[in-house]
Amino acid sequence: MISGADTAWLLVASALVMLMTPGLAFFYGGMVRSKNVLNTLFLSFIALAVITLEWVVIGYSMAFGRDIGGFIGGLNHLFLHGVGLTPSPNYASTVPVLVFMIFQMMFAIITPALISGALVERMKFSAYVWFILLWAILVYNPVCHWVWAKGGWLGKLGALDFAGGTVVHINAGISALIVALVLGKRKGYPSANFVPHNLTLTAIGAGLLWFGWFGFNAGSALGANQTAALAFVTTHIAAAAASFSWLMAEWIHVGKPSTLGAVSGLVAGLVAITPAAGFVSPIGAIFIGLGAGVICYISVLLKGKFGYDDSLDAFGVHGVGGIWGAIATGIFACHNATGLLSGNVHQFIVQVIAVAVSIVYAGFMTFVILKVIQAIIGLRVEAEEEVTGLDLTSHGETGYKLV
Amino acid sequence: MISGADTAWLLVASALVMLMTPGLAFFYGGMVRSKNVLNTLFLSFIALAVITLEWVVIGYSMAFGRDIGGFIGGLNHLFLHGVGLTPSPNYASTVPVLVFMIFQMMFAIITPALISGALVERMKFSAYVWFILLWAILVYNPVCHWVWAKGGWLGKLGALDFAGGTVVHINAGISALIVALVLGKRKGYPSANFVPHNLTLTAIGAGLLWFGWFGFNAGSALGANQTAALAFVTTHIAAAAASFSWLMAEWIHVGKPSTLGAVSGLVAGLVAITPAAGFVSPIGAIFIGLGAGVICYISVLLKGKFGYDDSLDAFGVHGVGGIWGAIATGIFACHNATGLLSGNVHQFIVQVIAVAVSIVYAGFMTFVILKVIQAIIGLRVEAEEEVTGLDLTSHGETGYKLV
Amino acid sequence: MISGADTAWLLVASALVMLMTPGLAFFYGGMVRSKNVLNTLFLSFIALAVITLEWVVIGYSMAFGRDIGGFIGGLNHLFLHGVGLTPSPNYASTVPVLVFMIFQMMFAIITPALISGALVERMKFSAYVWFILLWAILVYNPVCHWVWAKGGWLGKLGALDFAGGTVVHINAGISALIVALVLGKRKGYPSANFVPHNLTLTAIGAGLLWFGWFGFNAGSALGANQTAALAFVTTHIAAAAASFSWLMAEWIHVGKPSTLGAVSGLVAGLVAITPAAGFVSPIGAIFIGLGAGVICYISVLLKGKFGYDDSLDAFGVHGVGGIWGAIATGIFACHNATGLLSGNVHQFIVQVIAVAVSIVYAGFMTFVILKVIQAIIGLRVEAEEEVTGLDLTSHGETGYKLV
Amino acid sequence: MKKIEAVIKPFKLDDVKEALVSIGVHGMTITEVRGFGRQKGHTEVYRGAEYTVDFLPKVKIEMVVPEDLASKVAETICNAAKTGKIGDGKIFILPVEEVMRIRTGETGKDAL
Amino acid sequence: MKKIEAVIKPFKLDDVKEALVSIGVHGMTITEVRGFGRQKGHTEVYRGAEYTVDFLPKVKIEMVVPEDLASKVAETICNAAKTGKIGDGKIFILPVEEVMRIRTGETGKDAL
Amino acid sequence: MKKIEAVIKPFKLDDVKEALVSIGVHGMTITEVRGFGRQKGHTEVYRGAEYTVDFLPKVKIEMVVPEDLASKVAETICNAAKTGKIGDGKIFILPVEEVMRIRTGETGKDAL
Ligand SMILES: Nc1ncnc2c1ncn2[C@@H]1O[C@H](COP(=O)(O)OP(=O)(O)O)[C@@H](O)[C@H]1O
Ligand SMILES: Nc1ncnc2c1ncn2[C@@H]1O[C@H](COP(=O)(O)OP(=O)(O)O)[C@@H](O)[C@H]1O
Ligand SMILES: Nc1ncnc2c1ncn2[C@@H]1O[C@H](COP(=O)(O)OP(=O)(O)O)[C@@H](O)[C@H]1O
Repeated sequence: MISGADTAWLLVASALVMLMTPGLAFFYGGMVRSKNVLNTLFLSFIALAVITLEWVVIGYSMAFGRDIGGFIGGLNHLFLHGVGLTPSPNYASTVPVLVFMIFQMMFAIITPALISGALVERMKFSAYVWFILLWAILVYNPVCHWVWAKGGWLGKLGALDFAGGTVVHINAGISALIVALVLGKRKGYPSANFVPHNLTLTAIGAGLLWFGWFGFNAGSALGANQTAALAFVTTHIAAAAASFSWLMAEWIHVGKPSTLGAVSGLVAGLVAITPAAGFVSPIGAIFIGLGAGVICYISVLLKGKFGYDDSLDAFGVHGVGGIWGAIATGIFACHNATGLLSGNVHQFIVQVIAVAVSIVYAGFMTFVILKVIQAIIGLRVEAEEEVTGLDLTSHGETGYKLV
Repeated sequence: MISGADTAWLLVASALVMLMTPGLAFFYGGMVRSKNVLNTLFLSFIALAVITLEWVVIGYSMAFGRDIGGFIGGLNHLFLHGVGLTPSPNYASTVPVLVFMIFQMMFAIITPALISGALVERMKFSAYVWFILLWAILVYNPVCHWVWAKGGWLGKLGALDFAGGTVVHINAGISALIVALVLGKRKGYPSANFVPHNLTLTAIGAGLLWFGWFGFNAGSALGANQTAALAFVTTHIAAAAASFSWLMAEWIHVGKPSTLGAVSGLVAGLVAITPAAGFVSPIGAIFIGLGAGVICYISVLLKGKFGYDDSLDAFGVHGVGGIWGAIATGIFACHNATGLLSGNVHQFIVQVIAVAVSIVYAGFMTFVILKVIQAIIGLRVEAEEEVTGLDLTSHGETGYKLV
Repeated sequence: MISGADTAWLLVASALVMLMTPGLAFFYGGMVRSKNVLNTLFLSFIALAVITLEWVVIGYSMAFGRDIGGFIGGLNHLFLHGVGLTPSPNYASTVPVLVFMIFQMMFAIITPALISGALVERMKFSAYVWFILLWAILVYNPVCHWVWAKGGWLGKLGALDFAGGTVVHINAGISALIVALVLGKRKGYPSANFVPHNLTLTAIGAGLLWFGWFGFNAGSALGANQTAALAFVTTHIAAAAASFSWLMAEWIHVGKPSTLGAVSGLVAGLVAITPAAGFVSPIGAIFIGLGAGVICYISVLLKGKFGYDDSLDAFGVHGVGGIWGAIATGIFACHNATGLLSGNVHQFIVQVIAVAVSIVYAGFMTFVILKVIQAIIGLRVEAEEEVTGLDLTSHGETGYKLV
Repeated sequence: MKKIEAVIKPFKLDDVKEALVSIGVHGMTITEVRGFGRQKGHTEVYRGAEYTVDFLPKVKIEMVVPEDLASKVAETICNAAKTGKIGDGKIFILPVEEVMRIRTGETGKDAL
Repeated sequence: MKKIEAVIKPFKLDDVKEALVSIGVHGMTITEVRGFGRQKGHTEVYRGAEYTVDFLPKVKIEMVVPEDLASKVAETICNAAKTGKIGDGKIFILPVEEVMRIRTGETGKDAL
Repeated sequence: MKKIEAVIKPFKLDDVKEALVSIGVHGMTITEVRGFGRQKGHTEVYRGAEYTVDFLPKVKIEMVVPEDLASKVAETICNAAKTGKIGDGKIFILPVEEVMRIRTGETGKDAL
């Protein structure tokens, strides 16, 4: 039966998650050089356009259609066939299945957009569009099915992923690393000054991300219930804790806490709590958050050592934070599940397996997709375009004319 | 009886629609030259102040008071007399009538603000304030009554307008065209460089508009029910489809897709789906969206041909998009109504009538209001003020001091 | 029993109130000089990190733990001990107590952040962090207990404070004044040009504040009920009325209405309606709003006369607006309470007492806290750092690199 | 060779540029500057407090031209930039000793 | 006539302007510039990575004055802009051959 | 003493600065400018309408150097800023009559 309260909550949650993609656009957009700000925003906005259509046409069906051997959904929901105003027998039994469909769609949209952080300032726009489309079909939809669909093999194995640590963040983070490696560094990196051009824009993005993440995590309870309440609380606490610990790490390491550190930390915390949100206690959330801030800060530093150019740390924050979160879920779970601390070693191992599987799968598929696109239309813009900036050369516009 | 779920949903929806007016401010504000950015923001913010008071004093009563001959509401709700905490017998039977009142108020606020896109960078501030006040009283309130009030003649005729294609967008769009014509072009237009000064601000506005539009359309179901779910889904899909088709049109026409195109397209899609949101299927929404992107792109191009200065395309997007949406509702309706594709020719004709009526009425009344204001206090700022910029000359402030 | 609707509404409201703190960051951030924009944003963002943890560890318990003599909560909820998924016997009986906890947390966060408006552009970051932590513990938690906790002495006295006029705004506003006095003026103030560097950022903040305030006030009904509906409506109306009256005052006084005036006025209205929201009628809200706009405009002007440097008028708007609101509640109350206009003189007197008490208490404690911090680590940055700007000297970053 | 520096009102830039191109000037460099002079500044008001801005936005045009063109260029700018109202700006002529085109290393007139 | 160019610390601008006005300078043009010199730049840190900024914000003041005022102007700027700390800036004096007021076409001293 | 003014492509600034430092230039002042010349501007398109931008972003470097260093400095800039493509920019050499260091009041070569 349809519950008005659950419907209201899930509609709100869907709207909140939608807002995260523009939020991400601003978060990323502020961190690039001003000559690339619009292109960077565009990479998120185009995901809204393209993945929405992809999800309607085939994505929802691949992810949540009739299960085929645990690996993929059937084509019975192509073009949303049979996705209507009554609840689904399998998912979110108290809301019209269209609500479940649109809530899930928002996750499918933001995930490829997250990857864009690794490839900004140099990737060809057309190549990017093809990339996210193919990636959605070949990476997101299957992994989403494995973990969340009725019959998906990782879900059946018992992997816990409350709101997308594996499906969203590890998937996107690992793919981001591969993209950064395949694309190569930006011209001049790291010797030139690759510094954020507008941290107020980044802060706006961070504010909207935090706000939207309540929909992401607490919405994943699929109802206005106790689990939603718990997920909401743990989400908030982890964000705060990670912001705090990132700042402390920074304060100790470079002697000053920074605004970029504060917002980077809170995003790291939100990433890490995602798989755990409905499974852990508020105190567990503190530990997960504190860990996320420090771990992601270190992983971002290591980038310098290894020398790849994950431009905005999509891997450093989403990949590493997602892995920490997925494993931490196996440690701290205590609500509707148990983890290592409650003596459930098995859960911990399952979590590690799920992490490993998605790293291998997403990494490999991303590599293949990129190589195909590279062969057909190429991946990078011309060197001169990169110097001039992608806003002007790829889109014929400029971000600011302030005087 | 009051439903908590419906109340919660409509309060959220009202907040979302409120946010659209600031969102519009940013969307428009980024597109003008930096010397006029604050004035442009102000034109939306002042609508929040002025129309809120107008609606409390007289607007709600004119729109939703006791019907007088199908044309206007009586004065029985002046100063919200009798608008209290129990449900209305006529509207939104599951929430306090105050909730219905405030939800409707948000529509009354944003509609005149939409018009401001046509008149920025040259209209006298005081003239604008009088204009929106008179326009609200003489155009918005009556047309709102005709379409949505119990007893309104267009509603009785059977015109479908789910969330304001006619009442909001055609009304505002046509009026915008008239204002652009009466005011005349900006000094130097089109030879000088009238280009957006800060597209990141425009993108922030677009993000908030999309987000708020969920409240606008899905809130118009007046409850957290299946129709809300449908409207939510069609709204999102149409936005994405229109963003996509605008970009494709642009890519073909000028060779490059642009960020401004992406956000313009999504707004066009949101406009077009507005009258249709709760009446069409997700697949219908795709067609409406794809159509909106292309049609509005072409209409925006045509402006150049005709030579009027609808500065930010309030007519090109809201007028034309609204007309397309209203007619498309007559084509694609299939939920709680039927359209051309379901064999209902009559509905199609009614839609065309409603469009025509509101074009004629809004256009004529806007012209009259403008002429009266022009005669009494004048419409345009001095030429020198226009050159210096309205921020400084009308408001004594400047948008940015970044160095 | 847990109500899904109330839970949904309070989760949304909590998210909305969370968003207010970033909103405040942008509101304030746009008003400082560009060399201090990040530091100013940071002062709000760090409150999210630090006070969240403080509230989990001890704040919630101090505020809402077992009452000790009307003055403070016991330590029975340290580390959220016993704060779980069932409703509390004392508060918000229809939602999990965790929801009540997180909703209240958001208030605890934004309150110290409000104070930052008085101290920007010169306070040492570390001193500020210690300040808000100690202030939360020694000022916010007790006063919150007095007014809102079961057994709190001001609540028992009958003081009305619907959503935090006393607890939040007067508390913060008075403390802001003391901080401004103790810190002293910014170097060069008022002779140099202390003008807002980016009013579009301030407008973004204002838009988000208005939006979030619906959660703040209507959420304080603690359910999706009639009182929430009323509070929502009065909140919106007061904001509009105050924006309007501030602009009129300005138009008369300096000859031009300004965008900064519009957004300052709306915030003043939101502040003033906060204690009254669920107690007054929409018409009462108009009076409260109109009053707030004029009163706060005057109080902001007076700052110039007295010569203290309340940089962004945290006292002028939140202190004075809060006092006006608390007293106005004693005048206009008519829903679930009565005020002067309904013949209840006693209520009026109680309101005055509550105001006086919180002024004295918050003022004194703030002074003590500051003196202690001053003695140990100092309050102000070096003069040279102030000249260079705090972004660079305190955080090693800069807000904008636009060319 | 001479260097001509002109400070003009920003909205006159396009007119001046076109006038210069039409008399055969092939290159110039412009800078956003702020000017102080007989033209009064303006007042801004924030929350009732007045702030005086003495410096007004102007555009500076710099160009190096052959000796013989200098006075013609000055005249052309003067005509194109004139509004007749205070604050129209100034033109300065300075001596230049050498010119070089970076791309080719050419010097003297050829480098212009 | 001479052109005086001074590069100073931005926060000294108001003092310098006032000092100049008080000795009878009626006009000047200023530009936001960035300077490199003996004064060390600063370091910014983003996500733990350090970036060195060698160029510091400065303000350039340009003004053309009659021959006889030149050294007094230089002195005045020097006094008003001095903090005694490294990075205070420089003053350069250049020859000017002609001056013109756009509004009136006046030339020479009258144009200043 | 001579003043060298060079207009270069912005992304060449770091190279030029380093080259100058390596030949012993201790100070310079740079300005963001926009240049018009043989290099074509670009076109921007907003909602299908084309706008031509004639002025391209450039960086102007100004520095005063002792007489004898002038031509070496010009050469160094020329080498470091050259890409060989149109729009590389220009170098101008102007006479300077006096130099003063604000901090100390020193004049002449010592002030550089
Ligand atoms: N002596 C000067 N040296 C350099 N620039 C000057 C000088 N006098 C004026 N200017 C510049 O010319 C602009 C216009 O000068 P102003 O005295 O206001 O009007 P007018 O050009 O009509 O005499 C000023 O804003 C300033 O930028
Ligand atoms: N040779 C030069 N030519 C042009 N500008 C210079 C030169 N030397 C220094 N400057 C400018 O003067 C500023 C201050 O110079 P610096 O060497 O840092 O300190 P000081 O003026 O105390 O010697 C520099 O930032 C730069 O803008
Ligand atoms: N006569 C001139 N006076 C001043 N600046 C000039 C002049 N000619 C060119 N410039 C500057 O040099 C830049 C490059 O010149 P351009 O003619 O485009 O290419 P090139 O340097 O290869 O000849 C221009 O953008 C402009 O800033």
